[in-house]
Amino acid sequence: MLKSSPFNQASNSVTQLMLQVILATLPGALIMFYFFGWGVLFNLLTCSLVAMASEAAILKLRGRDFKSGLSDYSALVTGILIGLALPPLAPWWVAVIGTFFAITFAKHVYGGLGYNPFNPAMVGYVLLLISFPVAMTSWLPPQNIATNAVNFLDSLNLFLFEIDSQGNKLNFYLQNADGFTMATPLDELKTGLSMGFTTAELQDKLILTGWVNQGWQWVNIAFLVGGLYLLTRKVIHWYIPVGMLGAIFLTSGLLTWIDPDLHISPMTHLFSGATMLGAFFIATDPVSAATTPKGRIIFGAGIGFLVVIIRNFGGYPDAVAFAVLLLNMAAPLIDHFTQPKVYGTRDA
Amino acid sequence: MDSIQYTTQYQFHGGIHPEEHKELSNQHSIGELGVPPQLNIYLGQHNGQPALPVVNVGDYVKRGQLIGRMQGNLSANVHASSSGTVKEIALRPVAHASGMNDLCVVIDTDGNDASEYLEPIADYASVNKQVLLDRVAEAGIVGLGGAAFPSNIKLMPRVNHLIINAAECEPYISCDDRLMRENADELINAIQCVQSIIGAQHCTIGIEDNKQEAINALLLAIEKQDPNNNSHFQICVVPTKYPSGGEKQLIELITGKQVPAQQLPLALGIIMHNVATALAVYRAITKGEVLTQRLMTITGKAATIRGNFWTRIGTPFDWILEQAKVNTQVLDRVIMGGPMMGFEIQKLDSGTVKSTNCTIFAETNELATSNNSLPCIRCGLCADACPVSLLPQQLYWHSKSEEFNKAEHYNLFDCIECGACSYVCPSNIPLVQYYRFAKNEIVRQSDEKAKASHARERHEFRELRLQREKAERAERHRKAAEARKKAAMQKGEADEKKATIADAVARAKARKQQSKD
Amino acid sequence: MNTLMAVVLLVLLAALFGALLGYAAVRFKVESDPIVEQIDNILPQTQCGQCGYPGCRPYAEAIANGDEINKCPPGGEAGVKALADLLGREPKPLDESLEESVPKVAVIREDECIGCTKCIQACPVDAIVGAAKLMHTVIADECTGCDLCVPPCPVDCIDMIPLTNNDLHHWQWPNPNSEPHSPFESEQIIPVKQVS
Amino acid sequence: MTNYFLLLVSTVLVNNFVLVKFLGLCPFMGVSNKVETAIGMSFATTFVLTLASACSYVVNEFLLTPLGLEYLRTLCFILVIAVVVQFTEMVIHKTSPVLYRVLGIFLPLITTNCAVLGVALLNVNEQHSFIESIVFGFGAAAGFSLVLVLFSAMRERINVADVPLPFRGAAIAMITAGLMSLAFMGFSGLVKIS
Repeated sequence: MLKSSPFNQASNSVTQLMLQVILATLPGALIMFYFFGWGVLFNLLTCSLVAMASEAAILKLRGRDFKSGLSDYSALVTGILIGLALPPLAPWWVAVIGTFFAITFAKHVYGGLGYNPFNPAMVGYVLLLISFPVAMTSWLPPQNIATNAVNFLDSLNLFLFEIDSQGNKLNFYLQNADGFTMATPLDELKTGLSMGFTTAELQDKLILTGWVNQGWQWVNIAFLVGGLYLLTRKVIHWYIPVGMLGAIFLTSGLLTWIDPDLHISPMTHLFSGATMLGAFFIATDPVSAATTPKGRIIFGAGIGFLVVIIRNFGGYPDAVAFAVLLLNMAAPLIDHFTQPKVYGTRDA
Repeated sequence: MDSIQYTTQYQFHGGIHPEEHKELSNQHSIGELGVPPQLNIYLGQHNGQPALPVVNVGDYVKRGQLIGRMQGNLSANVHASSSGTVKEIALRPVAHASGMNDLCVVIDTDGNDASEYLEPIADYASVNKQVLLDRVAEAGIVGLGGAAFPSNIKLMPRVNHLIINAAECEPYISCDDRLMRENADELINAIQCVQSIIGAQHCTIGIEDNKQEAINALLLAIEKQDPNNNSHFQICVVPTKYPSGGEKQLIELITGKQVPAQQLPLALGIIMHNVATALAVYRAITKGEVLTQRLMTITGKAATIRGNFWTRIGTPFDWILEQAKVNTQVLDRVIMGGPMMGFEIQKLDSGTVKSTNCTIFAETNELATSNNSLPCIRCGLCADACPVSLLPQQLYWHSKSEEFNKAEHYNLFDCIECGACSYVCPSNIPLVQYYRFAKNEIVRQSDEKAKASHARERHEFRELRLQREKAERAERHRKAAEARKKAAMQKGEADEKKATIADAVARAKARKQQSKD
Repeated sequence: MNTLMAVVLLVLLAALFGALLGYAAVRFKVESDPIVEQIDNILPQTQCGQCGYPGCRPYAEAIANGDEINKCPPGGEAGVKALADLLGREPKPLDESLEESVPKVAVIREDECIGCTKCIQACPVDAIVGAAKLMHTVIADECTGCDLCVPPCPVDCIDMIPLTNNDLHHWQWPNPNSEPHSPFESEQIIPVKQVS
Repeated sequence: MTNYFLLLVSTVLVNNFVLVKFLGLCPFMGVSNKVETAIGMSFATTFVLTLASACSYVVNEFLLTPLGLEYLRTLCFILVIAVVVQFTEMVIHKTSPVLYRVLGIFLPLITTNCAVLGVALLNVNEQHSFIESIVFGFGAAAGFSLVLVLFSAMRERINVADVPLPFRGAAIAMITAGLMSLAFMGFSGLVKIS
């Protein structure tokens, strides 16, 4: 077959890009493991396995070359992202259903790698969040402030059978030292604010003490470190993370400026929940994001804006997944209207 | 203007840094490749209409003798590159991406290399510009950087700024580099000559910063030839980045201005010539040399003898392969031009052309491109690399799905096919080929469209004509009938017989007229 | 009483709206249909009549009035697709009774021509020159390859030669898109059609 | 003022007619093949919906209720809607023949678009004032337009994707609409109108 120039190629490949992404999730995953225990590991393993298995099965079903299809590791990335997003010690079938749905319905129904309009990991996550709200909002407290720490065997039992060897259910482990069971900082703030407390009053809660909150800020910092690694390796561009974090900062700053008692502060927004994971690993998924430079900034800013709006006013404590999906929807249109100027058409 | 040499402060969008591999060929001084036993000279090797053969089979030709005359405005003369007998004028494999055959003149050389040059014009400054342009056209000089555009046309306008393109940004190629190192004095004279033809006040030589020796040689030569720098020479050193040697990219690097889209550098008052072209123009004028040879890089890891050689135009590639002692065991592909924009030579018996600046004998895995491409993941690396600020992934998406009007909407035709996007693509998609395919297809479709609208015009004209004829016929019938009536009225009823006769005559007349058309 | 009121109300409303629409119909009257022009622009203008209409423009008018868009063999699948795009209809495969034609050009075997002018009268684009009792010839550049001159010729001296642009100047880069499609995805197994 | 704004946000995002209430799916599926068409349809629908909700308010408030003929509501509303649609059709036919042809059957189908009747009936049910009715109608149309245009831009991309054959065309469009609906769940609880 006749081939056109060029005849040489840079030594990068999709596989390498994906491996770098996986590598960059490591610090975050380790910190999560430190704070939340074995459940994180179980989730990651299950999701990765299910992702690879579903990918292989579908490629086989479609008659594609499934060896080369698997070796791009895109399914693995999806699996790991879902694994990181799931609450530790959620039952095993949650991980399986979410990952399977993500790979089949968000990815392969559209033709597989490169064609999915929505971020597969987030589709899987949102599906779970809507279908199993209880399981999906039962986060363990960071282990340093938990009343009942969970060991490996209990974790495994809880993960597989939803009950540990002593007959305790997950709820037993959800309590932290001040006796509350809603355990993520954003949850805590949301419930507190809706009950009429001010942000200042809520600061006393154990989970919200520390620099901005317990545990979660270190998880976010770890993902930030991973993200910076990706930036320096040019796996991702600065446009989307900067747009998203900037918009979160500005929107929440504006809201706190209007009424600091009713709104979560910018720092808490930036270092809680899935903010950093979202900004550097989820929103930057190139397939479902906008592609033009201007479009990417708009895309990131849109996500950031919606994250703050939904966190502050909406029904869900965290909103990264929804915001990403909503902006995925808008990405083709954003691209449509943000074509860069071609050489020679720029104003002199 | 303090110093002649300065480093550019401007840059262009995108660009890549492929491995250069120039050291393979730029270590040795320029050599002669010699005369091959047979020359295969392609008559359509320049931009524009192919030349018309003016010799016959069996004719004896000398080196420099005209064998193909330019036809039309955009064309160039073709000359014999050595002496010998014309063996055939036929369709032969040519150095073209398609690997197809086209009209060539095949010459069996006799080894004497007897030459027939033009009369030198010693003092070019004192002759009429048209004489010089005619000389350049007569000598068949085209742009030697790769475009092969007839040089006499590009020397025609008068502008203020001449830019000499010595960037040579493609990997592997080093012929301009060696030329500048070894023939700097003559080159400076040549550039002055081109400058005087164009009438340019300023002259900037754009050169990449990886050719320090060439820069030094040029500086030395300028000092020697033109100590006061009356020609207003400047050497602009640009960073080594592909494609800094692209015409519009180099202009942006030197002037900071962008040539308006769909326009020529002329719009900015700039003309650009390649270094080797300037030398060829100079030699054609002052020595009467027509373009029968050019400097060509022979490189690639499969070749044992590498370097830069004066090569006769029409030298078959299989002969070059022998001369370069290519190890055919490891030879993977032969590429004419650089790896970024060149093409694969499919039939080695085709001959070199005027724009053959490089032949790469690549060994296995040296210039390997993966055959299986993954789907596009829209990572945007291509958009970052594109020197024209296009969105290559959009162009690819629409070219692949054959939505050509959308591809055009994304400015497909501004693509310069530099290959930077394909180079960086992590999915190994042959992007440039998609664009070439789409461009070809759009041109074909618009040709068809033009043909269709032409056919419609003719059809509508015919319909109109038929209608008019019908109307005219009806009109004649009516007139004849009227005449009949009138006659009858005049003669009165008494002369009924005559009227009948007149009637018949009129009818016959009408019939006669009718059968005429 | 209530029923009567309802009837009166409905009649009044209907009368009012009727008047409004009547006015609008006069005010926004549409004279010509510029869509015909656009359709005609897509058709290949061979004037061959294979669509069953006496030329390309009549067919364009027919399409505008609702005729099928898949009756033009010279336009091929690409033409059908362009029409479907313009009109927002579903692209269809070319009518089965017609086969997609390759571009052709008419050539008269000149030594056999008797100069009857029949082909000249048949040519829709005046691409044949000649006079009575004199040899005719086809202007190749003007010929649309419509075949219409072949049947009238009494001595069968007109050949339709397929145009072969098989030289370097007509060469095109091939489409690199050669995605493998598995047997699972072949059309014959899953007869799913888009319905909307 | 704040109330109107919240009503608008609520109808556009939280209670989006297409993705949350699943009204008006027919044109949503039918006229979303191209962005240009979708934009045209958006304008047409916005015009019809706003006008129809205003007209039906007038008919309901000043004719049906005083005369005690509430049982004729559906009938009269359909009449009103049909007239507005016919009127719009004539205007479009005159001003943009291509759009007219492209919208094709879907333009008259706005008549039976459940979103339009739905808006009119919901206005009565929620006892909206005149202004509220108009805001509600406009908001519903804006929400419809928003998702229609987004959906059409996505479909343009999906149409050339390597979708497995059984899923091509309407099937993948339905799945996409479902996933969009999933994403719109994120807005739930955003506005609480008492």
